[in-house]
Amino acid sequence: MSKSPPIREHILEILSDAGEGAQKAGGIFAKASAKMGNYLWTVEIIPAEIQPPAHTTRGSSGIRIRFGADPVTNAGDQANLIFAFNEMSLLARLEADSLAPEVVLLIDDFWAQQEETQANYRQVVARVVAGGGRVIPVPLTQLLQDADAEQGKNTLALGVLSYLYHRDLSLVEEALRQSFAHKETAVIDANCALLHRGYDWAGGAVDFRVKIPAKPSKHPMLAMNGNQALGIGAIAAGFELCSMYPITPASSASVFLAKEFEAFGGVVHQAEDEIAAIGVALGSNYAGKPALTITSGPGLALKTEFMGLAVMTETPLVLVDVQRGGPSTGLPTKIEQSDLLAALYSTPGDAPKVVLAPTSIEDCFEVMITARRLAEDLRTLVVVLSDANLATGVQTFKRPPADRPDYFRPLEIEPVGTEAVPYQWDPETGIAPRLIPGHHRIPAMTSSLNHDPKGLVSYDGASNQRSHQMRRLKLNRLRESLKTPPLLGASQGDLLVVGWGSTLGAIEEAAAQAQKEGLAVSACHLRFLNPLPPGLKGLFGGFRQVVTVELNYGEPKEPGQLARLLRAETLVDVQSFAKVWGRPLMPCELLAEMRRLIQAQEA
Amino acid sequence: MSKSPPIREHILEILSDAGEGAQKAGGIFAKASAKMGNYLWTVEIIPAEIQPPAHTTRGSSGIRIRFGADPVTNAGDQANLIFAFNEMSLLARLEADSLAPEVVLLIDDFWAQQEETQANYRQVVARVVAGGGRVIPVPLTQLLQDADAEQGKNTLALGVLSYLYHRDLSLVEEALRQSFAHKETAVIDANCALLHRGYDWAGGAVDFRVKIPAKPSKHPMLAMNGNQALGIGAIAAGFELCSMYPITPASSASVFLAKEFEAFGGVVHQAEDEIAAIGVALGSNYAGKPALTITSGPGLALKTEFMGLAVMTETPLVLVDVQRGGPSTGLPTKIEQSDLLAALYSTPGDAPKVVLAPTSIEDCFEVMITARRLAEDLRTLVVVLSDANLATGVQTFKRPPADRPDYFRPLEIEPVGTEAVPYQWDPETGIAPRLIPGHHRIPAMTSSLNHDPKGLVSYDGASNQRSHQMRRLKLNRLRESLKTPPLLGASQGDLLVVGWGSTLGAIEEAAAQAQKEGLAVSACHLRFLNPLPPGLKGLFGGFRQVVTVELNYGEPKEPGQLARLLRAETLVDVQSFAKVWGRPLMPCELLAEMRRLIQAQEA
Amino acid sequence: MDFMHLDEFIESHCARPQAVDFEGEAARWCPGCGDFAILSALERLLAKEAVDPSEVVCLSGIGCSGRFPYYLKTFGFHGIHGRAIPISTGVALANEKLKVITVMGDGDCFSIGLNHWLHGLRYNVDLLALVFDNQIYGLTKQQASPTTPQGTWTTTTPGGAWLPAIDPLALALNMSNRSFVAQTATWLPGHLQQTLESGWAHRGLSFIRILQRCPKFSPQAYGEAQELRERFVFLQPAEGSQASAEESLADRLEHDPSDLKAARRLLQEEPRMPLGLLYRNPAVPSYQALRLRARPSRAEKLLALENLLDRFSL
Amino acid sequence: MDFMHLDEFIESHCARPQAVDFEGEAARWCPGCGDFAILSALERLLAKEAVDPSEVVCLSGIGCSGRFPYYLKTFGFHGIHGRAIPISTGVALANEKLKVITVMGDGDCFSIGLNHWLHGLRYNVDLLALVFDNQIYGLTKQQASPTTPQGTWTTTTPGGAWLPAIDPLALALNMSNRSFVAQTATWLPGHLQQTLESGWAHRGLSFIRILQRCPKFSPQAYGEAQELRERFVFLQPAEGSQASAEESLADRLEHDPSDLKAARRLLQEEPRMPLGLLYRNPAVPSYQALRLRARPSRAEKLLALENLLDRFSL
Ligand SMILES: Cc1ncc(C[n+]2csc(CCOP(=O)(O)OP(=O)(O)O)c2C)c(N)n1
Ligand SMILES: Cc1ncc(C[n+]2csc(CCOP(=O)(O)OP(=O)(O)O)c2C)c(N)n1
Ligand code: SF4
Ligand code: SF4
Ligand SMILES: [Mg+2]
Ligand SMILES: [Mg+2]
Repeated sequence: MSKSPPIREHILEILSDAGEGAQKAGGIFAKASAKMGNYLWTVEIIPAEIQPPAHTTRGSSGIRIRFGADPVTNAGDQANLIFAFNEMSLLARLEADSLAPEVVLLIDDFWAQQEETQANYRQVVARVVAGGGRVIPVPLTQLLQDADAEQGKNTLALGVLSYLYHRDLSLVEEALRQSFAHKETAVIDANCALLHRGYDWAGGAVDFRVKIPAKPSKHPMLAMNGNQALGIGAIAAGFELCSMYPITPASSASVFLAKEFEAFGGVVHQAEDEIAAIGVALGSNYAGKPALTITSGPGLALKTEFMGLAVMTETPLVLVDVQRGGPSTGLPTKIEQSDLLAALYSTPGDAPKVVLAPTSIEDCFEVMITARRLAEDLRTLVVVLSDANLATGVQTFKRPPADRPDYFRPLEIEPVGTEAVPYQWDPETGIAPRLIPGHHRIPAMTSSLNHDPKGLVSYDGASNQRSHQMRRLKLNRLRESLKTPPLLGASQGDLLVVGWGSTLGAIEEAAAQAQKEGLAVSACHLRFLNPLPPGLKGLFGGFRQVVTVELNYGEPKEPGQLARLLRAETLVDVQSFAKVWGRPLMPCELLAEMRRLIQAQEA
Repeated sequence: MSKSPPIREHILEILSDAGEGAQKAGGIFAKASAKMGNYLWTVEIIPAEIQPPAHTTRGSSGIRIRFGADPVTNAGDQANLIFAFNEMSLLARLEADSLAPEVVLLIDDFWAQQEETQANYRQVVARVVAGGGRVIPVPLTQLLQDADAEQGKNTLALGVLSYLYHRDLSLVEEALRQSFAHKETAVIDANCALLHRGYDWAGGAVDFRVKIPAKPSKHPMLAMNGNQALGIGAIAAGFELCSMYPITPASSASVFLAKEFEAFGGVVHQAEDEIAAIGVALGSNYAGKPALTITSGPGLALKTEFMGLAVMTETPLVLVDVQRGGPSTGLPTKIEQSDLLAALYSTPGDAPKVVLAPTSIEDCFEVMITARRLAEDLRTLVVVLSDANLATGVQTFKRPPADRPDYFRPLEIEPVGTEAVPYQWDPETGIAPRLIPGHHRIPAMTSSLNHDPKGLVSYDGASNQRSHQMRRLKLNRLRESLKTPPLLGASQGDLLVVGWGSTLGAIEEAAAQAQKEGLAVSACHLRFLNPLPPGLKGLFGGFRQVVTVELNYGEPKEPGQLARLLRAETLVDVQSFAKVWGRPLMPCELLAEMRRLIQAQEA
Repeated sequence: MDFMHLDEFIESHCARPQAVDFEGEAARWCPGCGDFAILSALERLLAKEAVDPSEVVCLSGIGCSGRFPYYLKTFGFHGIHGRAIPISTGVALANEKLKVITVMGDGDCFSIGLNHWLHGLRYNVDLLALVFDNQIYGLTKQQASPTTPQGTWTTTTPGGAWLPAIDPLALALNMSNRSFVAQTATWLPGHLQQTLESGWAHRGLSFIRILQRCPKFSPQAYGEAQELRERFVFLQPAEGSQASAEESLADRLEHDPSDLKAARRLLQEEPRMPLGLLYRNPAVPSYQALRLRARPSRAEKLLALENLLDRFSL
Repeated sequence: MDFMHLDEFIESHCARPQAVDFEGEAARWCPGCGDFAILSALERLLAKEAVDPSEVVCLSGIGCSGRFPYYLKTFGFHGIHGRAIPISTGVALANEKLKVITVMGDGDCFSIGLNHWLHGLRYNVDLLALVFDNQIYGLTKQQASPTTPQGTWTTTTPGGAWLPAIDPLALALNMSNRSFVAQTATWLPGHLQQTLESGWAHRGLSFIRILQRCPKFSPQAYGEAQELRERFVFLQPAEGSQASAEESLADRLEHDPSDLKAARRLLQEEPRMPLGLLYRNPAVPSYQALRLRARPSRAEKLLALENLLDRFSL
């Protein structure tokens, strides 16, 4: 670890069995670090099972904390330092290739002494060492026993880490007390004692410390995960009903709303299934109360028919899909970006809709405001594609202003003449007046069948052609209003990488690094997936090669989902770097791919 | 009507109020004509409502019969001769632009004499005349009254038409007797009398006759509609369970099977909804009984989640989607080809599947045999995209042989070793052994979660990547086995039109006509939509312009669904002639478009 | 033939009104269809209650029954098959002032929509939920529905319907939290009207099964008038005064609609089909009453947002 | 860092067996989870019946309960949430010789899957259909299910569940054509085992609601052992001999499981939850018995095809 340039950030993972509190300790560590002025991104390492067996790879539970002196936009590369409570939790991460070769490993050496675990322990630790890592055994269980405590490995570890990283112990203790606030004083005090015990032990026993510079921000900062940001965004956007059915990883957003929404006059409705959930949201929007539905893959599939109804009846509707691994039940807790084509094309018939993807946790807040505006202005369905990476990642970002005109936007009651009919499409925009029961005095008919301007059924071919044209026109107009996405880097070069959604941070980081290395790489990122912004063909024209970066499945002749859209759109031979590894994109792997692609060009 | 070249075919429409039996009369006419040796395509003109008001455009019910000396592959252009029982039924077709300008119109002149209808009658008939048509008033109601009959306008009309078209009256009478077989003798005899009365009246009163050459075929011929052909195809393919929920225009296929299937040991299961319907079919296939599910647009939407399950679990499954107008409830009785992208991409996650589209009524039979084979050989989902045009159109085609090795294909019980596991993918083909409960002695686990070769859940990124790769590989291998579709016409030229599914006949007809006119137009047609056949890019390279012909919604910058696929696939600037007129493609409109496109190229 | 270019054709067709427009917006069901009677009854009800038609929303699924909203001069929403209850629930949650009428067919409600129906009864949203039960799939031309009597010929059961029909009343009464269950018939316009009126007056999900004649596809259903006495029984006390002409058509049975056990027992013991109010409990809170809260002012919301953000601030 | 190219990585990872493989295929639920008891009981049953495990298929939806098939050494199918019954129906229709066990959670079966469950009861396919009812969504971490008691804190009802729980037994008994309805509990292994045995022996859909302890998310459900007497009652005669240790835990009630009316009445009148067989009617034909026919030979089929084509020939 004797690098010459000063270390400006570190990636730390704390790993334990489920229930041992690694996540709690990590959360406290992160909070104290953020208070000290570090930027950060944390992400929970979630065991795959509800009750995974202890001391197994499947039970590996924990937290990754990437923190540094500069803004952190993603979970980063392989970990620099690991604190493992046992060797099996560690093994899981080793298998997932999450450790840097030169990782520093702190590990409870208790397992080295137990007969059943000894052999595994040695084998696993040996693998770390063989890779180039350094091991610092910590007598974690022993320290706990010495303290006559049953629980608290996590707090001990927190102490050790606080010493190692020069954390301000008073800030750590403050954060610990906050986090234990609902516990008895005796428990809190005992934990504080363990914190200090860990700190002191490290001070005496460990000769390794890292200093991460930190400078408190002048602007007030927030730290939250993407599902909380979605929830708060939905509140600020003025939604008043969230109609949902539980599903991982979407539910934590609605569960958050279930706690917070009533203070804003909002309701979370748990429906009997996902079909009913979207149906209720659609009905509510039709009758003038802004409503959304939140789901993930299998739930999205069930909403398909209603998605078509929203488009056909031109009912504003926001559907948030927190993407997970597919197809089918797939990998429920892991990230993928593989619902893109389903979002665009799942509905039988031609049903144009808006598809947006937030690009950061902060954007999870903003995107909800955009989504509601577009849904209501265009009278159509807006699909928001978040993902498990955003859902569970915690990021620090600037607190949004306390008031903005687009917060709590009131329902717009269009003034209409007495002769208004619900589908009197404006031939310039495709938009028709929105007649709302109880608000407009003109009873109007809304139909899932093809209908004429009056909303009455029409079986006439020309009318069908016309209504399709009008629904498409709205999207065409929106497209015209979009800006060509900016380039990170030069407008000409060897390689353009194009991403969408949650990978923004990792892509920008990799591209910036590649540029530093002198590679002629630029990056651009899409927030609008439908309609696509104009000007892409021109943008792509400046590059020898264009490659999308996506967390879905792609092959050379069968590229990833965005690449398919872009090929059809631009007729440029867009290829993809598209993988379904069930984890966020690491900047280093993309950087490696960039190098490889450019080398291949040269060859 | 005094054309010099001999008339080789005619398009006749008989139009009435619902319940007046135009379809029955037309069916008899068609049967007799086919017996005489004419090829034909008939299609019912279905009123949009269950009980449309009489004497309205909405009530227009009837039949179109295109018959001729040469094979007939589609419903053709505008009608040459109309027999209308009232002016409103006629008006509906006039509005739909279904009459040739020089049409010959036979119409019951009763309505010219009624006070309430007189004005309409004159107005509508005047429009026909103004367009260049010729009107022959028929005293249809009067003839009926003269015969002291209450019902039978249709049989009278049949008689008139038999005279006009030089039909063999004995064959017509025979077909009539067959069609009335379940009625009392008195009724049958009365109808025969009306037939002759009509014939005789025409002989005395009409100076207009058309001779369509006919020559009985040497090969035994069948006449049926596409849903019947699907049903018989499903039987011959060896399906034993059809699990369905009623929906137009799909149901007539399952209703057909409900009558015929038991004789083959088959069962039609009407499920509580479309979700259950596909679930039952999936379960049956899993346990070794070949099953299919049949539906249309809204039902397809509901099956989305199960489609993903079939792909993920690699359970063979055939889903037939008889496409109708969309989105949402749309135009339930009308044709569209707008479920293509939904068939490919509706499932969240990456879920590759086979998508096929029959290209003729005969092919509705063949496609079922292909579909079962592919589903079982590849252990995956096969979606068959038929449509309302095929479903309701009747065509004559050669009777298939009485026995073929691919009829009633038995369930394949793969011999496997005792160590076999259900997802031991062959790295060359992606195919794993299919272990079937009750047939194999190796209890195996099947899971909707990502799984390893044993079928056990795996949360490992590499395993997820691998299983995706294997599922895709199967399709890649299938693709390699497909042939590049043949070209109708030269391999170089100004324009290549690319179609898919039911429009084959109309496209070939238009292309042949264009070629006769000296236009450098070729046509090619796709039966496999996923995977696409290889070699398309090369094929397209020979043409100045490539345009898809599709019955879905397209615009210059937002081309039709197939065009999107082909653009992404070939990077050729494929445009589309894509319209949602709710009716089959007319060769003449495509021909006009071909002329227009080539003229535009020249300009 | 000089073929008109398609776009021209659209322009000309969409712009110009149809040359001859003789057709009114008259209801379009088969002659003798029971749906007409329901339409008249509901129109009378709306007239009597003198409600503002723009504060009434009538929603339906897909079926012959699904056409109902077009013929009512209120706001109408023709949705998708089986899902009228969820959409209606959203409407009712959106605006408590709206009167919501939900129209379903028997296939719509008891087959594809059964889950929403039973859970809807439990949520007890304030809806007037009507099932037009003709014991058949009408619009799709005669397939078996869950209420099709066993043995009936239908296109999907050419050998006769395989299974005994379900009893929707029994299921409804055995769902928790239901608050209103009634049955009436299209051939008893007075009774129909009264039953609709009680449903209308109730706050909560008023489930009314309307036995509906369908001369086209289930003419045999519910038997002929002379069989009425054998097959049906009026529950007493009926709401309001029973239309006297109908009064004599069937026997009467004492029944207290506030007694849930009695209602269930009745279904169990009584061989004839009951007509009237089986159960009503005005004390069950509607879902809106349970869930909806006063909407805070913008200023209050901004303050609450500040407080919420504070919890995430560093 | 020298980054391994992804494809290499796959190859190396997929090819090479995991370096250390210490984990068995032991069942993975929380300590004390009632699902273990069901697993043991079913394993004992399968052993006792000495069935060929390759002729048994266990299918499940998604939930903690959904993990069941992995732990049974039969064919297993872990399907999708709420849809275990349709898939099982297909399996049962495919091969009458298979024994089909369908495992569902309470959310799985009574919320998203309610339509399939009730219609499944009506089809009466030959399935052993088990609901592991822990009154909560387990796998997704504590949301309200239809059987969650009113007022219970859950993550989606932080103010307490809004609605009274449903009574699945009442709904099941009131669906037409049902043939077997029973209830048992995971803390009564003997009773559980006996109930599974009667379900196994029955030909038709044997619906067994298993009251299941979930110490993780609904520890309060079903009360403590000492409350058993107040809250539960054993139906008499139980199948076989009651496990004597359990016998004393609650009172017994005379009940004739062939009497549907009595079963319904019992639910209505008895405040305690019944444990045992509520209803069984072996005379109801299974759906397979109704629908499946002998499979004709290939020659017969070819002939039938000829005849069919003849009808369309010219
Ligand atoms: C999802 C879906 N499935 C199927 C259909 C086809 N469909 C339309 S109406 C109907 C059933 C009609 O029966 P019912 O609900 O009893 O209404 P009725 O026509 O008898 O009034 C069906 C199956 C559809 N439109 N949508
Ligand atoms: C279509 C769909 N919706 C939602 C989910 C998420 N989900 C998984 S299990 C479950 C409910 C689990 O509760 P329950 O059925 O009671 O089973 P338990 O875990 O308690 O055994 C839900 C909502 C899913 N996998 N699929
Ligand atoms: S089919 Fe039956 S329900 Fe439908 S309109 Fe005709 S009579 Fe009425
Ligand atoms: S959460 Fe409950 S049901 Fe799930 S495994 Fe744990 S104890 Fe069992
Ligand atoms: Mg009906
Ligand atoms: Mg549960």
